[in-house]
Amino acid sequence: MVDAAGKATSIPLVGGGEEPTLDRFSVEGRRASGFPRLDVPLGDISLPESAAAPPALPQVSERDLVAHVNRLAHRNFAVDLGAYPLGSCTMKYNPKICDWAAEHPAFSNLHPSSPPGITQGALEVILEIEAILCELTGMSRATFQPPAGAAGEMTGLLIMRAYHESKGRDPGAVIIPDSAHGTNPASVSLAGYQVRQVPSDDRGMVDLDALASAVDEDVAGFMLTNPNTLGLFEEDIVAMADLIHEVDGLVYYDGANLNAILGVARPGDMGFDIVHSNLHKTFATPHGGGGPGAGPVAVTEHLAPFLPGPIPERVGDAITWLQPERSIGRVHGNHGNFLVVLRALTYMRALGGEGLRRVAERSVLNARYLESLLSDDYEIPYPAPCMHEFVASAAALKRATGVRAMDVAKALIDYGFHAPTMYFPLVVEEALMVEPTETESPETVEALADAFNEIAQSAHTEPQEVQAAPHRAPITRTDDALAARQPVLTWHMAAEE
Amino acid sequence: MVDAAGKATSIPLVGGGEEPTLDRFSVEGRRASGFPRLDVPLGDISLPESAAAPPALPQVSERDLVAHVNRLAHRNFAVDLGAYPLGSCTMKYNPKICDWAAEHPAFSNLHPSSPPGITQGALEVILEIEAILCELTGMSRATFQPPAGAAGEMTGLLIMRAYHESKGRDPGAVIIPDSAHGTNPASVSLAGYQVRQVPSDDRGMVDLDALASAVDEDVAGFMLTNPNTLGLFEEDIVAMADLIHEVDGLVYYDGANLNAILGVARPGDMGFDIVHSNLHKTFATPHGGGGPGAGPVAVTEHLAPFLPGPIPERVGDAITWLQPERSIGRVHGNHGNFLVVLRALTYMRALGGEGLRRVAERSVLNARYLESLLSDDYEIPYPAPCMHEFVASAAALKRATGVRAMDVAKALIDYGFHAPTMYFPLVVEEALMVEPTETESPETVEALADAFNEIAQSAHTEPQEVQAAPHRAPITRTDDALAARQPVLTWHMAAEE
Amino acid sequence: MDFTPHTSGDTQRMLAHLGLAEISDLFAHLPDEVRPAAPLDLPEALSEMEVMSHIDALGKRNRSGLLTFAGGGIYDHYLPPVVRTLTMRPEFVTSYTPYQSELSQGVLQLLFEYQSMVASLTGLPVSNSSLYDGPSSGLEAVNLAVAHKKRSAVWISRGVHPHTRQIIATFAHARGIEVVDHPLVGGRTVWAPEGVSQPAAIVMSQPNYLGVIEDYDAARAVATEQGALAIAEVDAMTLGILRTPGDAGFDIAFAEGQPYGNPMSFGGPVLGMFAVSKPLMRKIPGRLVGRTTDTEGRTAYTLTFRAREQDIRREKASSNICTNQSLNAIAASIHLAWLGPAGLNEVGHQSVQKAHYLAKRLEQLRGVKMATPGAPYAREFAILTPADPHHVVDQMAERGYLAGIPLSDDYPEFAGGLLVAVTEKRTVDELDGYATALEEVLADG
Amino acid sequence: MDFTPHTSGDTQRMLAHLGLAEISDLFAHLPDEVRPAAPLDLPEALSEMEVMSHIDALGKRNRSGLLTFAGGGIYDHYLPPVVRTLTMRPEFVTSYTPYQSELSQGVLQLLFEYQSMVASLTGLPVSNSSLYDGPSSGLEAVNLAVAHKKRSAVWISRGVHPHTRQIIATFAHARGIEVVDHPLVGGRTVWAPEGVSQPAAIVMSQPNYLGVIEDYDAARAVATEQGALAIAEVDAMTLGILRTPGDAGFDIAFAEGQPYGNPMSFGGPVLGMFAVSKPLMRKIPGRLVGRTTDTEGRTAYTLTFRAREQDIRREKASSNICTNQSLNAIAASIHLAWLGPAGLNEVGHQSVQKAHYLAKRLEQLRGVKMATPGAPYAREFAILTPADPHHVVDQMAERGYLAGIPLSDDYPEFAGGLLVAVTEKRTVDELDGYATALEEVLADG
Ligand SMILES: Cc1ncc(COP(=O)(O)O)c(C=O)c1O
Ligand SMILES: Cc1ncc(COP(=O)(O)O)c(C=O)c1O
Repeated sequence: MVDAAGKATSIPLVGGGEEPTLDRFSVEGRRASGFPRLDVPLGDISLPESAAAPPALPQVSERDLVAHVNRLAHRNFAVDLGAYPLGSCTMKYNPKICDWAAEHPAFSNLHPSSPPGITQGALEVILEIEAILCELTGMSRATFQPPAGAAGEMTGLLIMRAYHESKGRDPGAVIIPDSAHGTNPASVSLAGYQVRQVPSDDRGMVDLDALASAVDEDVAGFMLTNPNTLGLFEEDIVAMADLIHEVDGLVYYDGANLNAILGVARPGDMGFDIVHSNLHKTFATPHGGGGPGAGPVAVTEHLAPFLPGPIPERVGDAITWLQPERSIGRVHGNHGNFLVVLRALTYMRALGGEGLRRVAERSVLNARYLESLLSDDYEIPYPAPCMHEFVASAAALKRATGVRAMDVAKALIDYGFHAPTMYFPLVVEEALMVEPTETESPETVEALADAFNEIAQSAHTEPQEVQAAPHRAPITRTDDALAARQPVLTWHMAAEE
Repeated sequence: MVDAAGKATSIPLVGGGEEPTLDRFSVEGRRASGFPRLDVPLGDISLPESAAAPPALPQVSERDLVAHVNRLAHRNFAVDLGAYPLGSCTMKYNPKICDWAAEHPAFSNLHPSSPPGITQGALEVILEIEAILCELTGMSRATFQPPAGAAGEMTGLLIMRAYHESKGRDPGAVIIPDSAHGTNPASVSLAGYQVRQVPSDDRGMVDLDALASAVDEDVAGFMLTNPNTLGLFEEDIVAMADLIHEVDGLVYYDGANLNAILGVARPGDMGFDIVHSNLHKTFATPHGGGGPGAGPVAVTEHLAPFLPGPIPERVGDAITWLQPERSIGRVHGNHGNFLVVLRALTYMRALGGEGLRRVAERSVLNARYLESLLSDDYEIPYPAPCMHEFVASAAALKRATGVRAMDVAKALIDYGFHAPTMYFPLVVEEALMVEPTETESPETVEALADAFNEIAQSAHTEPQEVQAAPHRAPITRTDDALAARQPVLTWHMAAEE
Repeated sequence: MDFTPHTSGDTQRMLAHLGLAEISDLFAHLPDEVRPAAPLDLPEALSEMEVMSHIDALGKRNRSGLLTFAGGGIYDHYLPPVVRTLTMRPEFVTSYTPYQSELSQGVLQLLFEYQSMVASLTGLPVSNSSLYDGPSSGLEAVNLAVAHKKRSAVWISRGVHPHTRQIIATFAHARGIEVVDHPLVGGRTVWAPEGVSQPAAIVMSQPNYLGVIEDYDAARAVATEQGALAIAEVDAMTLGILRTPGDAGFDIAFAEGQPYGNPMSFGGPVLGMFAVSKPLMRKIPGRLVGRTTDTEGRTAYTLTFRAREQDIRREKASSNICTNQSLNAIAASIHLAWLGPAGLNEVGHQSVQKAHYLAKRLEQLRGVKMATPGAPYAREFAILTPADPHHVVDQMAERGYLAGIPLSDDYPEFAGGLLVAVTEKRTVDELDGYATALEEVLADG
Repeated sequence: MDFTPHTSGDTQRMLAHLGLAEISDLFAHLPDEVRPAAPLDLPEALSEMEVMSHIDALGKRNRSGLLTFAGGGIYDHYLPPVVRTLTMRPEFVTSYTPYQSELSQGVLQLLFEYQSMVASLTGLPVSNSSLYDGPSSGLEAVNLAVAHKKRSAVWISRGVHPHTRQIIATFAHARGIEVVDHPLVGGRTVWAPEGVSQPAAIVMSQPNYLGVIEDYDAARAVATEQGALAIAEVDAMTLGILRTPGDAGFDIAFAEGQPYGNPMSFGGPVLGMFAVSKPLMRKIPGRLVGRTTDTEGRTAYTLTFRAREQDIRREKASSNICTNQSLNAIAASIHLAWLGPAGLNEVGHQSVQKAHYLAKRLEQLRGVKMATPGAPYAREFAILTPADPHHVVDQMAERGYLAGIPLSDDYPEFAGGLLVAVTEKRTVDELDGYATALEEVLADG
């Protein structure tokens, strides 16, 4: 039954063996939990639909559970262990003071259905961050219900639809650039719109002419991230927004890259009408191995009546929940990922206006510096200066050595760094998308550049080595085809094998 | 300056390189800390003895500090990662509920000089654990000032001295068995006593005849741990205590091994007069990489007046600090390691009387079981049934294969376990002192036995491999002679090299 | 505070290397129009001490520490410190979605274990590794059904959480989904299929929002009759004592997972649990972890069925989810492991016993009636009082109780309705205290 | 709760293997006399929820949250959450003393870094890796001096912490040490060498217990004249602004290390900092980490100078210390790294400024005088009021202030003496509030 009893062989610390799944530690009758004795008289209650037996959960001691989870922690990389230049993800260092805030019992133990009279502090948190976020983005009101960026996109698109319907229109298409993140087209079509894609030009920016010809009366809006996914600032943004506005379309800002322009430029000033922010990127919420995040959506004055509700409003001395006049309705079961929002507020208040601007400055400085240090093996496909991240191409390297972007990324692991994003955006061949973030020191940026360059060297001298990387991680590359072909998604399925 | 910038190469997770010391991350002008602006008018204060310059501490960002410390954590074994059968140390699993208690702000933010009127809860904690500890040990009052076992020993010996002096006597020697832990003789001589050592007999217990002949009028007392350091219960304990009491000596219980007899047998019933407990062993305080611990000393009724002070006493409805009548004085700067005491109380209350007895039962069961599973390569030098730990000898193995106790211990590391204690007690050749503790499952105990036995096998087939163990730890064996000969105790000394 | 490491020397050195004079030169290529005309009106930086004071002060403006009898998906169950301690390990907290499996075995394996436990709990073979929350999972379930069945109608019981129904309503229009509500009679759903379009799915809740235990088989029979998928919204913490939706033959189950491992958090971050039957395996939304091997044949975990996802399928993806609630799922699986079958069972059992004790006490109060008399319930129930439930909640808060959730907003037919949830945490004294306080509040009018 | 994993099946199986019938057979060989005659009178087991309620209830019996102006070695400085988070990593918390260097590089390196920073702070080249606390470190310093100089007398300033002096007194008798007190005049030590035995060491405190800054050079001169070691007890948090004892030529420095990284903790666990000059290197008590190499030439850390220790030297060891305060030292080094030179300097600077501001305010109150008028002080000072300081402390506590430490118990010459400490955490409003409250208390008599 138990095949790694007590041993730490599973952790790289000693050995690097495998860690069994928790069911392997299970012994009938063992348990970690304990509860007070029932202190009400035992009632004779027979429920319909009762279970025949308790669920087949593992039965483990607290001791084994703790060791298991800690050993698994030793098998995971994280920002708190080293640099994580994963493009588009803004894997910056998350100050621990924000953890403190998110664990504050005055907030974490609050039930979401508590009446506003007893949650004024929580409502104030939302108003306070709303004001900061609106000032930073140049918008006028915001909703904090969307729990992630993609949810923010859906929300924004529904606002767009409601806006047009309020005018008696029903345009059917939304334009996105070909460099857009996958959530953009997915959201557009799930919101019931046609995706109309415009190409990038040779600057790596939206082709203004192509955009102009894509715009017609059926266009509900345009969705863009700026800096775009190539890390370049869309210099024609004002003209583009004008084009859209001319057909009464709305311009949507995908805030995944807001980090680059904090305090420097504002989507509102560029002509955007709807802006989502990824608090889990720009505002230092750690990503939690995949979430939780928060994707608040801010809008201009004239779109505020369409926001999801309820939203907090100050009425006299008190704050209460109100439904915006023409609200699209609810998009989250409660008030969004509130503790994530609280974290972000803590971060914003710690940094202040000056500090937030420094985030942009130094994230761009680090990216620009890193880009400048890379050897010629990594082509930079577009000449414009990068913002907080850049995309390099390993196409030439591949042609010369057979070593692909994927191999470079995996080889970086052996140098102690997380891999960059690969093969995105789709417009660049053998793309390596690198975002050092502002919290890395110049020394780290230099070490990263050295690693990239040494890998390129190795690609020329010992390509097979690089193609087999990583060599020093807990495991080597996984057989993803096997995983999809013979799915083993639970330990039950594993047992059936 | 910085030689591992941002990289996680230093951690076994990826690579297994070295982690630079923190000074290597230092850059002039970098900092993690921030403070509010001074909010009193800036006074013109010139202090004598002012420093010419701020101290030469490292200047690092919070980001680098966090990654550095986390990477170092990945280079350390711990109970929370795997079994830690380190004899004499009782490395049991420490329930996380006790961490919760120790971090409770109502206690952790309390200043020790707060008047008793505002610290009644803290004083109650001490009275409550005192009652439990006295009941478990069969004593009548206790002091919680001693911050560790060794400090408890000193305290007990000073009580012994004060007791004799109160009777106008000044005997000069304390008897200890040859199997005693090093702190025992050290404490005895630092307390101004002569050490009189008595040998163990062929049962591995104190030789009763030898003890009888060692006892004379000059004997102030006798110091013993029971079960002794061989893990054997001293069966003649009552007779031994009588011998000492006949010369008005006092019998001191070194509580390092109390785990084995919780609720089963009591030092007080065995004839002991003074008992220290290691809360960091028996009562589930994690050892913190070397401390903090707590070594409360409990005594019989007639010794209570000599306890260090102040101690909490209930006076009417309130608890206050009082100095025992003939107190030996203060042995700690404040009230001892109070939060450790609070942890131990939490543990005791969670387990209750039944649970505490189960600790003894299962710690003995695990040790006895493990002992029974070891192959013949490990001789058990004494036949008596072991208690919570046992000492095996690798002497025969060494003779047969050249593989020593040390090698066996280091080889265990490659199996994912912590090494046992070696070469202690001194009375056993090539001693391996193994204490599985009660929190390990039978499966873990079996896996441990398998590991021991496989190592013995390997000793016969490939002794050099075993002698070079560990092979799978972050480092191999260290050159301890070099460390002592060319001391490098700080990074300043390293820089001078 | 400043969390960037750059000294002024660093900045100078880097700028010089780039041939730039000032930091603002980095942005020289930005058109003038996009720069803010006036300096932004943002607060000054604060030191940690000041931030903490500020957050503390905001916290004090919440009345925290009320004894919670509110539920509706978010419950005040006992959350052991060990769950938080383990979940908050920086390796989990500060890592991204585990795209690089070589560096993510910890998170991947924990999510695989989460999927396994959710499968056990729901009786369905396939679970994803979390969605945003319970209610929005309902939307994903409906989407899945609509796409799978290629029908646009869904039948939804009014016993389904009002927020779930609201979210579905928000999106239904844009997606062309027709929602048909089915009424509650005596607290239980009456499936009234006459004259409405054939549904892609029927959706019920077990127990339903009023706390009432519904009839799984009846709902399943309706679904079968209509050729529709059967979808159940389930209550996480009664999964230890009630029959599983899988056992009842349901195709999809979803739940608000908060009670496993997550504090109430003012409602977020929590997590959506989502499980499906084998035939729907490749249509499940969200991330999925699968077991495989590495090139050296070792067991390894990886994200799988990636082809369903937005980054690959783009506008053809059936869900746009990207960032999910991994850390909350990790917390859930650690808590579930701590509980074990016996613990989960005990939580359910004690909650039920205490709920029934309280309900009986309340029924004896003057003017208080059960909203659905005689209907079977587990650990949550609705009462009717003569007072406005919002008023009752406010007055009870003054006495230290978060009394429940007013029903009247969502169910106008229960004007004096209050939904009361009881967890194992509530002691008999607290239950008695609640009854006494309610009696006072009602007496005061 | 039960933290042993054994099921009854496990126990049966293991007992059967051992040829035993019942668990009590494990203890069959124990003599009857040692078994408790009656069942022990111990509390019943509690579940976690019940334990938490109990500890919470005890906690409520403390009046916590007072604004702390008490010091005397333990100070209420700002402790950033990052320090706690890092220190509490289970790899540090749940490991033993790092005897096995192969598995302990994390703890060993952190302690090496601690030693390095303590060396920087004290200006002395060699630090151990912690002792129990400040006061007991004083005893170790005296022991070291007595052994090193083979003289039995030590001269101790009355400005040394009273608890340090009390601990030395407790042990002095048993160890045959003769303690000679030296008086304070106007708050500063007067070394009055006439007619007393030549000391092994002179011991002073900087600043001393009354907060007064002493004259290092004068003390050092006396030590030199007497051929004695010079020992300084120093205040941790003013090390960033005051001259180091090493710079002043002292041989040994010790300090209460709590202000670095450790909450006040009701006085424990805290840590003793201890540093010595090069010639005393091999005589330092406590654990010492050294750098070396492993068999493959990699940098590695190990416990060194083990031959001094009790487990090897046994009755000849000069100290019996075994378990020390490693985790507290780790916290200290992480906090010191967070502070950096600028932060440590700022804490000292702000504390001094605020202390002087408060002292000036208090001096203006009717009846309040400085205890040592004109003497230079850093961030702690003594005032005299007409009232019993214990009464003042109690009354101030009613008003939300922990006003300080009454001096009268330890210094009868200051009957109305109150020792007041100010840290950077206190805001100007709190300082003004303190003054106002004290005025009220004194007016009420
Ligand atoms: C450019 C861009 N847009 C949108 C998203 C989606 O955000 P989320 O993952 O929070 O749903 C991402 C995140 O990966 C992104 O990089
Ligand atoms: C038998 C014995 N006695 C005494 C001690 C000393 O206890 P401490 O390390 O707490 O000072 C120990 C600890 O190693 C021990 O094992």
